[in-house]
Amino acid sequence: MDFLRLPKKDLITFAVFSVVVLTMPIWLQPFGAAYPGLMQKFVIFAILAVGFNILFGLTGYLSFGHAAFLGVGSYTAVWSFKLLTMDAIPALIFAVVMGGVFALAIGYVSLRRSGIYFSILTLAFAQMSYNLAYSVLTPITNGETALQLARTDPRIIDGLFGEAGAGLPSPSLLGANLNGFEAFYLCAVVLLVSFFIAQKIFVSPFGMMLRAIKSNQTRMSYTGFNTRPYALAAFVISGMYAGLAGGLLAITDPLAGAERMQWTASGEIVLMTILGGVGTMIGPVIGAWLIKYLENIFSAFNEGTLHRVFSFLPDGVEEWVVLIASKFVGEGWHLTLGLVFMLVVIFLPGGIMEGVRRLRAAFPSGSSARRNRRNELNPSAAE
Amino acid sequence: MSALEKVNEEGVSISTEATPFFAVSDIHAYYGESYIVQGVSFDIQHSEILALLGRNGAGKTSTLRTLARLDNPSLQKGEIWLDGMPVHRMRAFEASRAGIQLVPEDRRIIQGLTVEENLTLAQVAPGGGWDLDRIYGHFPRLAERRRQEGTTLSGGEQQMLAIARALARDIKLLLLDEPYEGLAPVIVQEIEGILQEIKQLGITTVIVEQNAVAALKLADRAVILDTGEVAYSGSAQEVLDNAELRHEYLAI
Amino acid sequence: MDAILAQLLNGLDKGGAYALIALGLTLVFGTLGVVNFAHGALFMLGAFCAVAFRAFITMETVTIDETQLSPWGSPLEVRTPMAEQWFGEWGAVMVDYSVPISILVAIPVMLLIGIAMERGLIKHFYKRTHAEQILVTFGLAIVLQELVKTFFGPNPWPQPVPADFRGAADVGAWIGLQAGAVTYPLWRLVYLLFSVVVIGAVFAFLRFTTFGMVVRAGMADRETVGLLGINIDRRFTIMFGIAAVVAGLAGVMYTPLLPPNYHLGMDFLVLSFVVVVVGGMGSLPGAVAAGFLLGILQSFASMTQVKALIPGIDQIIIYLVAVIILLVMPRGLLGRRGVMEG
Amino acid sequence: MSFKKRGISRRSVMKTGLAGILATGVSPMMFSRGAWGQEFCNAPTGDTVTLGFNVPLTGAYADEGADELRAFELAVEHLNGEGDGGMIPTFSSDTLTGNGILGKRVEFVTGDTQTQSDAARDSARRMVERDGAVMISGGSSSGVAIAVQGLCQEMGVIFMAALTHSNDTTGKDKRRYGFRHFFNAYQTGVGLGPQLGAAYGPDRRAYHLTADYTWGWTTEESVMAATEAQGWETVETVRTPVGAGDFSQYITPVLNSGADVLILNHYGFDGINSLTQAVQFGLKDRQANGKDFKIVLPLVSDLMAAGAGDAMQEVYGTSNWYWSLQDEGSKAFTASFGAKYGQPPSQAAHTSYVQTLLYADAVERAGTFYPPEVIRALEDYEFDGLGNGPTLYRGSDHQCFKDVYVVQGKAEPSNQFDLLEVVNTASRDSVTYDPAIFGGELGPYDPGMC
Repeated sequence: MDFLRLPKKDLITFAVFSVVVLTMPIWLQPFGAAYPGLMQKFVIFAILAVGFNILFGLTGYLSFGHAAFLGVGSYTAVWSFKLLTMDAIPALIFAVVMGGVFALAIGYVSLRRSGIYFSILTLAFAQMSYNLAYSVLTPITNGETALQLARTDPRIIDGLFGEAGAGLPSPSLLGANLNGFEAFYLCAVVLLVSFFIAQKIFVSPFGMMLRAIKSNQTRMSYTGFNTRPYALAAFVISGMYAGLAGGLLAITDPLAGAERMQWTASGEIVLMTILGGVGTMIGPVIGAWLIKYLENIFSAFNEGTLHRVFSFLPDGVEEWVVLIASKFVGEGWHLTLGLVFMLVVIFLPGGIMEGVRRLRAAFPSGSSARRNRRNELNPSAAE
Repeated sequence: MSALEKVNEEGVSISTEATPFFAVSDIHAYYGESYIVQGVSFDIQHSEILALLGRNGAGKTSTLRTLARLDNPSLQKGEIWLDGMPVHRMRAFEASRAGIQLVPEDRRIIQGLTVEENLTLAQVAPGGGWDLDRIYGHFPRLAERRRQEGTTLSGGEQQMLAIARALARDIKLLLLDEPYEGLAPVIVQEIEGILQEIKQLGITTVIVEQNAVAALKLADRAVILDTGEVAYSGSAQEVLDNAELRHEYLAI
Repeated sequence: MDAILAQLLNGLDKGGAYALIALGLTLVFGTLGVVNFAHGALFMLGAFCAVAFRAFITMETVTIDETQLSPWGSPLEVRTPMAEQWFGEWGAVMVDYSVPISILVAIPVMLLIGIAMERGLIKHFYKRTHAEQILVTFGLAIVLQELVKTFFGPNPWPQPVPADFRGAADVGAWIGLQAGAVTYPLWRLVYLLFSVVVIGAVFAFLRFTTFGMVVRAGMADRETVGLLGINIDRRFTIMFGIAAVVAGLAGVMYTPLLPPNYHLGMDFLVLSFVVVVVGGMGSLPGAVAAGFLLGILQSFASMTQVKALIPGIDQIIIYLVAVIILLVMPRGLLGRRGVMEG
Repeated sequence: MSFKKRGISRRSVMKTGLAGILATGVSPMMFSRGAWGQEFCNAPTGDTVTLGFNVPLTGAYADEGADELRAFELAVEHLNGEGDGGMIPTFSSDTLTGNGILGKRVEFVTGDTQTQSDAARDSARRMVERDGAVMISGGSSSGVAIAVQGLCQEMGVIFMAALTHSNDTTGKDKRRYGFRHFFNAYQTGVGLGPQLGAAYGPDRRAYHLTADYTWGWTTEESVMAATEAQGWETVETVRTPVGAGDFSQYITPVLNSGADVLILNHYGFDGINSLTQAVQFGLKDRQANGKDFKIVLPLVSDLMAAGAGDAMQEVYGTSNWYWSLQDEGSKAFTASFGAKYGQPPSQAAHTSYVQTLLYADAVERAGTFYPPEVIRALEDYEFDGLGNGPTLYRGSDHQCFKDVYVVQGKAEPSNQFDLLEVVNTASRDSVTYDPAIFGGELGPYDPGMC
């Protein structure tokens, strides 16, 4: 099939990536992260980062309000659960559509400006969405408590097929319940499809056009070429990715809170992308995983854990090491995050993928040397 | 023609005199990735005026900016010596303190500052030149407009201000970039008069100018650049006399 | 009418704080061209100068009195403030006036912090992209706030208003209205006055001193200033220090209004960026105008009558105004062409 | 902080590595959920049982969260037979003997809810899915409590809510797996109304500032009803965002509104900030309608009183509990807590401690950790000796019924902890209501499977 055609190098990337994602429950074990709640977050935020990268990595437009689309996706999905059916498919479709509609509206206005003015416009729209969701839109969003399912929800379509059970229903996929690992694998498959589509976009003529916007917007507008429809298309696509991620969040945990629209959430998406490596395929995913790992696992470390980690040290030394290390884990995980950011930005301006590239350059094995050479020949090929 | 051959054979112009006042030897400079100044060399004696000529994009302005030690283009290789001082090791503000003064192409009158502030600014750093009274004596038009914001002056007046601002510093080497550019013929004459005065003062000068004839009338010697390299170095009069040379490198 | 006047005062008071923070941010952006996401952290560090100073002068000696018992039956701890041991009556005055006095501490401390920050980190980022500047300063902001959390804990540190400035002033009576018609907290008036004075001082410094002239010239055209023999980098370093001092002083004086915690800077960060952008990146008068404008609008939008008209307007007014202004005036109120549009 | 030392997940992976994981039996749940294997979610199999304490360590209620953690740690200590036993000897039930729960040593994991529903659910899921917690406790925001309670219902893990005061927690959002010992906004209104009427007279005009979420709304509603029953008029109700910090733009309009009482439906740092700012506006020294202006803080804790300082003096509010109460349980708990931490416990600490003990006792009485049995043991359970006098855990809505204390900020505190005074007690009968008025349904007993 023509649609499935990709450069060989991208196909290899895709294959390796698929294996890595699908075997998460195995290789995450030694990291203490192989529980469904976190693995779902890993794949969902990877979708978000991949989508954000289509906008930021290709066009250079830095949106500081992307979390708004995530939130819209979540609310939409929960409403789909409440009104129509607990099945995941309509919820996801609606989430993607609503994410796209919101992105179209916000993007249409925001793309009238560029640079930091664009960033501030997107930030302003996202903050307005957040504040409204938190206060006056409470009938739609349930405010601070977050939108949740109730047994008494109408669920029109489900109602046609049978009586509601005694408890709260949970999301399902074509009749099969989606809990823990099932939900993880659903998200993982969605991630792989999204990743593949993003790869297609990166090598398509449309992707080339977006890159051209980034490299020289003014020159393109001098030639009378209108770049805005292209930038808007990229914005809407990345908004749909965010809506999709929001919908998946609601499927793994049917609740939608306003906080996921706050500016800090948008900032987190930016940080994920830059940390991993803007404009690369894999970078944003790695950035997302690193941040989610720090947030969930590092933050749950405590002195007891540290004492066991450092138990091989002599007693007096151990006390000191644990005392110092304890400032960087648990509640202090933000300190680690801040330091990691600073170090990466200072020493690896291209993000973690830049580090990987440098390592390869430093230890050129046969295959990677070949790969480097190919990269030089075709610099635009996605990593 | 003989001078041309000399350059072509040896790649550098040869000065017969001992220890020149200002010496540029084999400088290479880049704007980011692009290689703009590709090994330029020339000398100037004290009080001499050198016209730096060439077509658009030949690297004239870049050479001047390199000599003034601005960050862009960045000097990657080569040496610049002014009166025994290693200018190539300096940053722009140090070069200025050493006596190199660039009057930039678009004058660069500073927005938001009055005429007088533009002049005072030149005297903040060590190495001041003419005081305000002397400047106003020479440039009565600037004296009239001393309280006006510098960027509201006419083009000619801005050029005067730019030159006056340079004179407010202690100049050993003056670098003039397109002093006549965009000015009406009447104003050009006026600026010419000022430059003649400067010549009388015996200030060593490098002048870059599209209007080659005007520059050559002022200059003692000429250097012609072509795609970042020295294509000719010799007396100004010779260029004026040699139609072939002018045609090939200056398109006039 | 009285209600409107009171609300206007409140808007000015908020605007003063916004303008002060935005002013420092704009100084850094205008001079160094650096988007400093750590600016909020400087505000927070200033506030903690006041906290630390007060903690220092209120240090207590603790002795255990075995003869007495605490309410839950442990031996009673007896605490004596050290300041009073050292300075006698002056100690009590110092404790009472700890917030204004800590300005004296904050100025050198913030100047040093600012200069160290610029020399140690920011200067390496002049030629990097704005995105990288944002990221590295954001990282720095996180590190700074977490360090403060390590030393001062997560909870807010209330700072008292000096006794002479407690309570409300009858502003209405001052301007000839009925007594009690318009009252406003005295310390908030002090803060407003303080912000006006600091803003005025910064502008006067830039307008009337040679140093200020050089800095203005450098903001307009850094390269040409270098051509005139001026080492502009060094002056900009000092400006960064001054911007840090302005942010720090804003923080010190704010502490009695809102007990500072480690998170204070982040809470003001987005707001201050909106103010700066609405004012026009790099424009000092723009930042001040936008600060007061947004403060006043926010205050009026919180009035019940306005909220009844447009529900939720108090929550979004700042962002709504930002959107409208940016769409109508592409570079903000007083921004220059070509700045930060790439 | 010392409480962390034992707060380890028995499945903590850093300790054991892959081999350890396989050994502790987590790995079978990798591919099939059936291999979760036991009859219910996280059935304790070894010689320990893990409880999850999910409290706000950041945000507007961080003070309360930190105190809750102290209490949880103390409760675990007492359950395991360490320390002086606290309220265990005064508790009317005698099943707790200091050998853990059902002979299993109690361990615990902690998490930060950040006072946000999303973060709280993430944290709770980690405790249940990774750390194997069999019960979750915590709260400090009704929004968070309701969100986590919903999650616990789905997962089949019992949620012993700590500090949550909204009517909705055991009203329209009640859950079979959620239990609340703390009182609620309705009871605050019933307790506070008569006191305000008696102290300030019947002819008053009240202005409400209300935290914009479930707790604020229900508190506003309940206090409004109770004060209007005293003949008061409500001038205005204004919603303010949680964590606003500076409330001055909302306080300024109060001055010229014609109101003579300001009711602050704020809690935690929001309550501290709005109260001190209102006092800075001179409201306490103000005259309106020929009367002295008054400020009321419907829900007060001693942590807030400490944060607000002088501003709290003579302000009325209600409390679930206060450390200076003189019954045996309260005295024992205060002594135990004070000896360990050098300060008296707050009401948040008290309810957290009590909830932990009540859960442990219910498991002992049920003889199993199987949630439906534990739930039945708690429903309609009557007990005493935990600080609030005779108390009923009502089965129809999982709300505790006990006396409600009306408190007032002391004008002249005798020491830095003696900030509140219990001025009145509303009897358990007077604050008991018909569960039907708030609606909601509890849902099934069936255990979810994580």
